[in-house]
Amino acid sequence: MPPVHRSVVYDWLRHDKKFPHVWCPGCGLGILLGSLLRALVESGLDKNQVVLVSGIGCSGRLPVYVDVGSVHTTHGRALTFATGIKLAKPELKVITVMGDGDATAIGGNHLIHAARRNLDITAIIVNNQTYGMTGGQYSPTTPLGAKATTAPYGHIEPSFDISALSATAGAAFVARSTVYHVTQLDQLLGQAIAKPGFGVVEVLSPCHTNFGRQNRLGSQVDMMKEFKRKGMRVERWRELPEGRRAESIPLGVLVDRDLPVFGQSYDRICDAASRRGEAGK
Amino acid sequence: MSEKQAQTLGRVETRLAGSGGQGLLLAGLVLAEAAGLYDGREVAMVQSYGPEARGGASKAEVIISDQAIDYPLCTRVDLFLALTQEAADAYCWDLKPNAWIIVDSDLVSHPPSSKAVRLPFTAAARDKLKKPMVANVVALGAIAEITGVISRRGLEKALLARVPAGTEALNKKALALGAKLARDAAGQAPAEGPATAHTEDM
Amino acid sequence: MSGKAARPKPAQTGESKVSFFPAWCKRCGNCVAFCPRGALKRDQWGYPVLADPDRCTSCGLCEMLCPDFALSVGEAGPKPAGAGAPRGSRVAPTTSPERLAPEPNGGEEDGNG
Amino acid sequence: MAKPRAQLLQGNEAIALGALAAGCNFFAGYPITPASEITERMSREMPARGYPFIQMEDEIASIGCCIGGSLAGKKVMTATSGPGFSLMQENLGYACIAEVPLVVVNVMRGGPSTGLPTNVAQGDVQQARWGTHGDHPAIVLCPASVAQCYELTITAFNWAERFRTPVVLLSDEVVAHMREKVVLPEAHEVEVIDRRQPTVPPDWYVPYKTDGSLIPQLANLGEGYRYHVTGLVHDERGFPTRRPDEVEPFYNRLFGKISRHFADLERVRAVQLDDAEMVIIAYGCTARAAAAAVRIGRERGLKVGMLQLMSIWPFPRRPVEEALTGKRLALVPELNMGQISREVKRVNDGRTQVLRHGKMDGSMITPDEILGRLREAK
Repeated sequence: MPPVHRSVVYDWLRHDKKFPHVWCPGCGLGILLGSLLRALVESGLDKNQVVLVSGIGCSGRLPVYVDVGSVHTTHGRALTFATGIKLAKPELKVITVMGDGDATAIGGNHLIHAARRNLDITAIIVNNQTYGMTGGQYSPTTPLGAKATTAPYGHIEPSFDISALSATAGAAFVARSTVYHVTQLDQLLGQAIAKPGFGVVEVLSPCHTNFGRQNRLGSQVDMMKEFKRKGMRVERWRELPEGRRAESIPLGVLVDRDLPVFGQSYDRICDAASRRGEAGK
Repeated sequence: MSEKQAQTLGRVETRLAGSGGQGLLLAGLVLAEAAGLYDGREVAMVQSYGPEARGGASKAEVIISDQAIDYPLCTRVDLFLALTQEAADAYCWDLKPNAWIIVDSDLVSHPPSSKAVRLPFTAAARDKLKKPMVANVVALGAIAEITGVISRRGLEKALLARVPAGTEALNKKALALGAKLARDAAGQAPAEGPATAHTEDM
Repeated sequence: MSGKAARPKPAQTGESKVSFFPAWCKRCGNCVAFCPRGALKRDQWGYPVLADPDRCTSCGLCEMLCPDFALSVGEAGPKPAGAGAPRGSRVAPTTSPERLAPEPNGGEEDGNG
Repeated sequence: MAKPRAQLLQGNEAIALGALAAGCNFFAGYPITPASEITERMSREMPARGYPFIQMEDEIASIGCCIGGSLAGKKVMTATSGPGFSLMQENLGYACIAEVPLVVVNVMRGGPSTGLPTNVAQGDVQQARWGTHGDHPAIVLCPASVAQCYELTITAFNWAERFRTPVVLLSDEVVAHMREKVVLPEAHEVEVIDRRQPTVPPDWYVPYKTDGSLIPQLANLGEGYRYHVTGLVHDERGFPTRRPDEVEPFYNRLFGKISRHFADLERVRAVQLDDAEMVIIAYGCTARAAAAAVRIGRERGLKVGMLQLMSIWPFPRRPVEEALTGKRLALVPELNMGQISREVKRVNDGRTQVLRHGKMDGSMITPDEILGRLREAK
């Protein structure tokens, strides 16, 4: 049992914003929202220390429900706004919430550079394998062969592995979970928030309304049961023989490493530059 | 020279041309700062921008005047310095009939006018100072001596403020060398230029 | 099914381990589907009810898997202003979901009315 | 040796120094000819003052980063040229709708697309007004000299902060790369305006509720006021709305906060206009050719004057109308196919004959060309 009770999330919900929220019944974003709030409370952060930044899409609507400073930006650009906020006020805990299309298609460039730069930002990437808000078009994470409103004959492009992409690009912390594995999700979000440097948490979430319906995957309950069936702790997954790994989804902390954090490096530059300026006087 | 400066200076359009890497941008900067900051004139300077960082014809244009400078580019050039044949050919189309034309005698075999003053800037920098890269400064020394558009004193101050520490003596020598080249040549062919007061040749 | 409709809603009892906020509930069924002990059932309208309180261990999974913050489990947690208040009002009155949600037992939105 | 107070400065450097004088304490940019000198200068100046500087991965990221910085309370600027300005348009609209103070410098070069990267043009005038989608107010300033680069950058910051809106400084390649002698004012001589902050406690705070000024008092992120910022049309509380009774007042206020100050937003310079029979209306580097044409024309006995537009948007209608009144002829020279002459013709309303002189060859309009055009028209 966590030291703080689950119900504290109600304190962090923004009550002048009308509930129920905009998402479809059963959407994993609501589960993620609760998980994120518990992780924030668990981290001991004050509401005034946290800024939530999102892009466009279903995930973009998440920050508005949270009683913190929240910025709903343009499609794919959440990380750029977050970078500005973090540079301007390094004391703030800046968390971005993006979807898979948001983060790896239109915002893919920003994602890899944010990871490379390693600014102290937490990026939550909700992967539902489709563009849900616009009606189920294929995204960079849509599996090969899957149906989408823009892939009526089946999807022919290989998909991104968001976690592997982030790790390769240089993120200090990369983790994956699903909205079914919600206790693990709580922990991983907490770890990512605590980690100095760029942390990515990939959250698999069902879009039964668009992706599930087109691909006959049943309700969100069925899709979450699939997460339950396939999800495996990464430590166990790594012990699987190579040929059997594709059947399961590795969950947990995939990368956790100490790298130079942009803000600290920049502070050193400032010190050097101001010393040189004084020496020149 | 000193009485010339007492006069009001009309618009004098100068163009320094050569090949990228010959230091014409620095020469233009020094000329502009000498006239603007030390001689108290109004100045405007533009330089050619191209994709190539080295080589090719490049130029810096400095307008010097005692009035506010409206048009910042050369329209009728009063003073033309060319350090390569390519630059001399490329940038000589709008010289005033009586413009000062100063060229490097070794590198410009066919100057745009027979009245051009030909001085061996690069050879002198190489032979006398052992530093061919100060040919641009030698040329500035000659420009001050020949035209009087800028004062030698202003030029020296502007130059010393711009060049890297440790090269001040070399650069002063280069200025003096340019002035001497110009004086020596003046005995052979007096240089004529436009009147310093502004005239609009219609 | 018809028998369950007559069952008093747990939120009204003041005793239940699970509080439901039907105004926020979208009847997705996560809580019912994933309750490890099968303690929750859907009523005839699809809303969850604690059908078998004895089986409920207050593990909280239903709360965590509810995307709509429409139910809350357990006795723990802060007891802010109005400590004797009915279940479901454990949070401060100014931030309580009930302030926006219709009365659980009164309105037409209840779906059971 | 006492350092002379006058300096030889490049237009781009003057923009960087003007920004610093105006209180700029955040810069994000991406290199592009002919604006890179601004970014380079800021990369030296900002760390020495302990302010954030960052070179982002592209122009979209640069302006996004600036908006983030501005929301967190910084006075921000980014600098670019045509292709980068095109990329910035979406987020420029975001800054309009979310009312985020922001200065964007666009150093114009030949376009469209990669166009003429090292040549001058004035083809982004209408883009600066209408580049982002949807209807929105725009403030655009246009310097013609190094001194104006400095002054108008300060004005751009002051207006961005005062009106809580992006302000575009539309420079061009000639002005950007030109060096001129300037004497910059002392810091205490520069008027600096900062954005207004909330005057009520957080619990009473309604972010987009405004007083008579129509300009919201948005709190800086992370300072105890927790509110929502969005690019969706929003109500007074900042939450998305589609209700016509909330959407319409929103747009009216967005325009109203600028349109009620049109008179304050006019910056023009008249040269020998009083007795002129012909007027040249020019802006940016072309105003320099126009001034020379006035000087040479007057020497030849032509009664010609010039109106230089330093503010282009909102279009300075009243001064232009006054300049056109009673003139025999108006000429609008510009390095495009008539983007401002169209506006001049619009406000002319039969006052006089308006001619345009467009040039699209990557070089500046010369005084001779302007004089030739006036002679033809006579």
